[in-house]
Amino acid sequence: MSNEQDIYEEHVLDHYEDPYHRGELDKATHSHEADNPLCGDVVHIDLKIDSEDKIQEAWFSGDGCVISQASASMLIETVEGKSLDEVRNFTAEQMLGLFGPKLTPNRQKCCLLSWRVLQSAIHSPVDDLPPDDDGGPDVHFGGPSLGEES
Amino acid sequence: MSNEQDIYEEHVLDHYEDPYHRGELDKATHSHEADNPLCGDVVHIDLKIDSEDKIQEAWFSGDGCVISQASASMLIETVEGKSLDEVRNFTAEQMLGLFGPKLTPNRQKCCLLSWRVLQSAIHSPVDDLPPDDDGGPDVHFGGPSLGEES
Amino acid sequence: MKTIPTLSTCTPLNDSELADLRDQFPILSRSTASGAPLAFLDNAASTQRPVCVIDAMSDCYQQYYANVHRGIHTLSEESTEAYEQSRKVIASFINAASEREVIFTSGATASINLVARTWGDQNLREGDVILTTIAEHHANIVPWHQLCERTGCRVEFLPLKKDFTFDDETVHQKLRELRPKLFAFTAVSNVLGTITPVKKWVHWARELGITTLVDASQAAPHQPLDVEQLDTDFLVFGGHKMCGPTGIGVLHGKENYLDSMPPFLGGGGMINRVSVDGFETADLPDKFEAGTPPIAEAIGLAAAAKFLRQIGLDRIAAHEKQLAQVADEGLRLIEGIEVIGPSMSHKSGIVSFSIDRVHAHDIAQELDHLGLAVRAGHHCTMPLHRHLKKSSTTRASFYLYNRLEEAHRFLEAVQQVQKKFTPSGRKRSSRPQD
Amino acid sequence: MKTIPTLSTCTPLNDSELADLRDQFPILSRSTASGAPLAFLDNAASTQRPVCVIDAMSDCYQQYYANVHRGIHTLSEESTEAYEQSRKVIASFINAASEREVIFTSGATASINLVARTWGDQNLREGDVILTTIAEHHANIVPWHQLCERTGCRVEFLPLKKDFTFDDETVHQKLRELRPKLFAFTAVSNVLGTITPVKKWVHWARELGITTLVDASQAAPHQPLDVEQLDTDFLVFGGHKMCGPTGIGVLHGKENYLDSMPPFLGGGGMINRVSVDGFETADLPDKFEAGTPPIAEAIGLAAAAKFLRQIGLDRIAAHEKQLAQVADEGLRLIEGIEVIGPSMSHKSGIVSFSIDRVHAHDIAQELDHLGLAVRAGHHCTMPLHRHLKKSSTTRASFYLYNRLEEAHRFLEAVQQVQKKFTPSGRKRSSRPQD
Ligand SMILES: Cc1ncc(COP(=O)(O)O)c(C=O)c1O
Ligand SMILES: Cc1ncc(COP(=O)(O)O)c(C=O)c1O
Ligand code: FES
Ligand code: FES
Repeated sequence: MSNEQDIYEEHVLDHYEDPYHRGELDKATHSHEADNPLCGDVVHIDLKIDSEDKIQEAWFSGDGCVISQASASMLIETVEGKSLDEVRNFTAEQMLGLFGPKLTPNRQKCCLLSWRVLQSAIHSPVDDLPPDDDGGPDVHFGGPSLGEES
Repeated sequence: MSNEQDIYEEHVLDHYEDPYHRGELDKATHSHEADNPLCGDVVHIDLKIDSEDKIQEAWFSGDGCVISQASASMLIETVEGKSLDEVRNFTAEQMLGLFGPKLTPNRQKCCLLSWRVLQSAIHSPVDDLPPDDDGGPDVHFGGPSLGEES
Repeated sequence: MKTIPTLSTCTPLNDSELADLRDQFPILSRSTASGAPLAFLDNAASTQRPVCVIDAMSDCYQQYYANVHRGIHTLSEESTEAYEQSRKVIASFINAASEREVIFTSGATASINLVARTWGDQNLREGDVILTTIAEHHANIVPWHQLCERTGCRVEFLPLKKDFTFDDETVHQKLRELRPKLFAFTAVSNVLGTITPVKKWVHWARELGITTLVDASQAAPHQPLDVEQLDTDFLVFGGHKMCGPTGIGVLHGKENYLDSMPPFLGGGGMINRVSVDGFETADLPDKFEAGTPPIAEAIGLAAAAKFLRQIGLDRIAAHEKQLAQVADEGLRLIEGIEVIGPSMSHKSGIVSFSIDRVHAHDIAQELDHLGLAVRAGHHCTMPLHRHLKKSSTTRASFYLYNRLEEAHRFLEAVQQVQKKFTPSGRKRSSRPQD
Repeated sequence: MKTIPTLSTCTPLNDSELADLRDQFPILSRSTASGAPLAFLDNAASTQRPVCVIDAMSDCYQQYYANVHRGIHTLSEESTEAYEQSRKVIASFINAASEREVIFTSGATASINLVARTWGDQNLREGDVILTTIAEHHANIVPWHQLCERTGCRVEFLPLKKDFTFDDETVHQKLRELRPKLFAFTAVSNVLGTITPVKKWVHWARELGITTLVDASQAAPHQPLDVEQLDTDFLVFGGHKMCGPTGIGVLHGKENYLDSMPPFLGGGGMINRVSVDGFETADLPDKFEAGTPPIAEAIGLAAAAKFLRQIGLDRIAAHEKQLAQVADEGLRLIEGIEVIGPSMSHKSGIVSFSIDRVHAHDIAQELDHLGLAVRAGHHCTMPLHRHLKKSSTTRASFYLYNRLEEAHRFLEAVQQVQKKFTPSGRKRSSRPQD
């Protein structure tokens, strides 16, 4: 148990302080937003998907902890130029791998927030009404427990 | 803890098998009946109280365990000829002493059933409607716990 | 419920294994107040706990305890992990489709009340019927009486046959005739020991669109349970009757049921959002677990489930039956004694009886004097006792740690008791001087 | 609540006493995941348990456990005795008029829900008002929202002043204006630490004929409580925040209230009689304790209450305040840090704070890395957080076993965290190769 990895390693802090494509995309074709029930933090993702089902451009915005914001930045950076199939095949496990440092179940939810939003965004054309608050694939990750305490 | 007294000592079994004044009293001036919530067992007591507030005659009937029936017999035997004041001053503690063998809290309820009925009976003239199911002094004895289990 | 394998299909607990098992229950080596060595035959009321269960809870408290959920610090993560792991163990213990279907409550009674106050209030209306059996524990009667008071529905009771079992034809007929909204029944009677054909009854109910709730309080500790196979909508049991701690119970519900039900207790943990105007309910299983849950108790219960599984539920069932059979058949041979329950082929390790003209409480008291712990009374089944025209009965109930010798001791002791309270021409006299 | 004696009126815990105390909590000597020695500052969420509490429960299970009530055999008598004795200990712990007023529940949350579903359903009608404060835990909000859904009543919230305390004049005025049926409020806020003037508020409510419920979850563990003196109608708290086990809580109610309320959960133990047509409720306290109660937990809770009393509740309060004061005043000196709560003279040993531009969960995570266990989030007080326009806060909460050194360590660690997350002109680059 002792001497765990530093979650906030340099690479993570770098992405947090100097994020990739943080902001909104005016001409987004797809977008989605969701929150993390653990904390209420929100991530919003805008995508421009071209006629060949490739992600031409991706931007994110939101508020949240270092893990959620840095991982969103990493994800957005990675996802540009990828095809929708590639996005669909990008698993939660791979997202955790992309982030890097090992996370406890609670913090995995932070890291997977943007991944979850992305998976929904590719099914959410901007003209349509958003399917529902938390549309897209109904993934259960990180164990059943999202309750709080104190 | 070991080698407790035998609750069912000879004297107790004698009263159980050969009770004093078991039966009903036709010309009762006072009477009362109550049950033991522990088990549903019932004791009924009839009294003939004279003009000088003395108990001329006392009878009991009912169904129940050895302890409740033997102790009722002992109580009825003791109480004849006593004044109402003497009955009122006869405490639960004294009733347990009259019975003899030491009882655990649950079984004390058995032993005190007839005592409780007697305390109510002296306030329950036969002409009147009975005050209520469990009239008389509202005594809490033997701890608060009458719940059951299993 | 799988049918209980006969002794030939599973290895019985042998003497040395049993001795090892008993060593794990320190309490079994004590005496009763009289100084007689204890034979604990009150297992239907509550069982004892092996050291591994007690240790699992002590370890939790001494090594990694903190409040669960949303806590970020190490202890909270570890406790949350252990708590949710316990849920998985219980889900697997009853073969639930998902651990989201496993709700931890404070006991079997609380589990039934939860269903009555949520699904019941939501679905029952004036004139609706709840069907149950006359052999139910008060925990599976009173919540429905209360529901009737709130909604105007009514409860109907299936009668017993003379042989203390239920007539399948009557059950089927009542289901068709009454079209109850709910069929709530016990898997094993805590007095008669009668085992009901859960799978069959649930199947009939399912065909008629009737919701089922099975009280598995006396089944979960003693037999393999498979909620997928039984196909129950709701199934409940408690921790303390299966070597687990007090203060915990389980509600298993099919996910679609639990999802569509309103929450029960309100508070922390069961919400996604709270404002001054209202609240939004959390997902399963949190939705039904308001407040700090029974953390150590869940961990203890999981340890108990593992312990039972390791021995083998079918072996436990077979062992108990073997002992109960000795007691049951022995009692039936004694004149003046009545066994209240079906023959061994229809029941579990529970042996209730009465002795002519001897009060159940006197029997239990005197058996205690002889070292045998049994229960006397109505065992929280007053309607059953009224049905049987008995004010009370005495019950011996066996568990995995009981020995054949204890069944024999029990038989002998009962005869001694019978003798002690048989009228013998006594004459009352004044108390002998001390 | 008695006013907390200043340090001069009670002997503070000295170092050797504290060392002895800490020895009774084995968990305190462990490390967090990073290997740093643990400083447990998450006591408002749940406390740790001394060996004597763990032992009381183990002893119960290993030496005399059986189901309680109506059992005649030795173990059952002993367990019943221990269980009821525990009730007496708790009655005396809060100075209840009678142990019949002490109901064991599964937790503080369950206690409040019990009142909402019994007294609430019985007495609240459309248009009626429940008055509470904006600083309540969800456990003292959601059950009232649910009651509103059932009855059409509504909840009103008392606001906080800028200094995180309540304006007495506003309280008094709202009580007169709104004439609520119920005034339900916390004795101590689990986030702000704010201590409310329970006695005064209850007195005002009493004069207006308003029923009171006090959430003493954060008070009972930390201060002497006297329900007779406070004159509360209902008062609740849980076991796990006062060195007791999980799975148990207490509801104190005035006897006339409890007597006139309908029962809550139905089942064994809470009835005098059950028939196929209905049931008759048992007397107090059984009426509200359906099913097998949390036996071992009640025994553990009584051990905890005795343990706390032996140290002295006022000494515990003084000790915590001393530590919290160091943390509180230290934090207030640091630029970019905001303490969320009143000054020490109005609060208990709870210190919540936020750091500009640093997320509460990152603070908690990094503090854990440094060995300090604290909570981050909304602490089950979303309305309060919305009121304060904070999405989350970080909370350190002290208890009797914390050391002054831990308060100092905490202050240093917070500064380290602040530094770590302060922007320093970093530039993103591809991940360095391993
Ligand atoms: C003020 C307050 N009220 C109620 C509760 C709920 O207590 P429990 O979770 O033990 O039911 C808590 C803590 O969780 C609390 O801090
Ligand atoms: C058949 C049955 N149902 C329900 C219960 C209630 O269980 P608990 O008291 O653990 O809530 C019991 C035992 O008490 C029982 O035997
Ligand atoms: S704490 Fe909210 S996303 Fe991480
Ligand atoms: S058991 Fe009923 S009076 Fe004794």
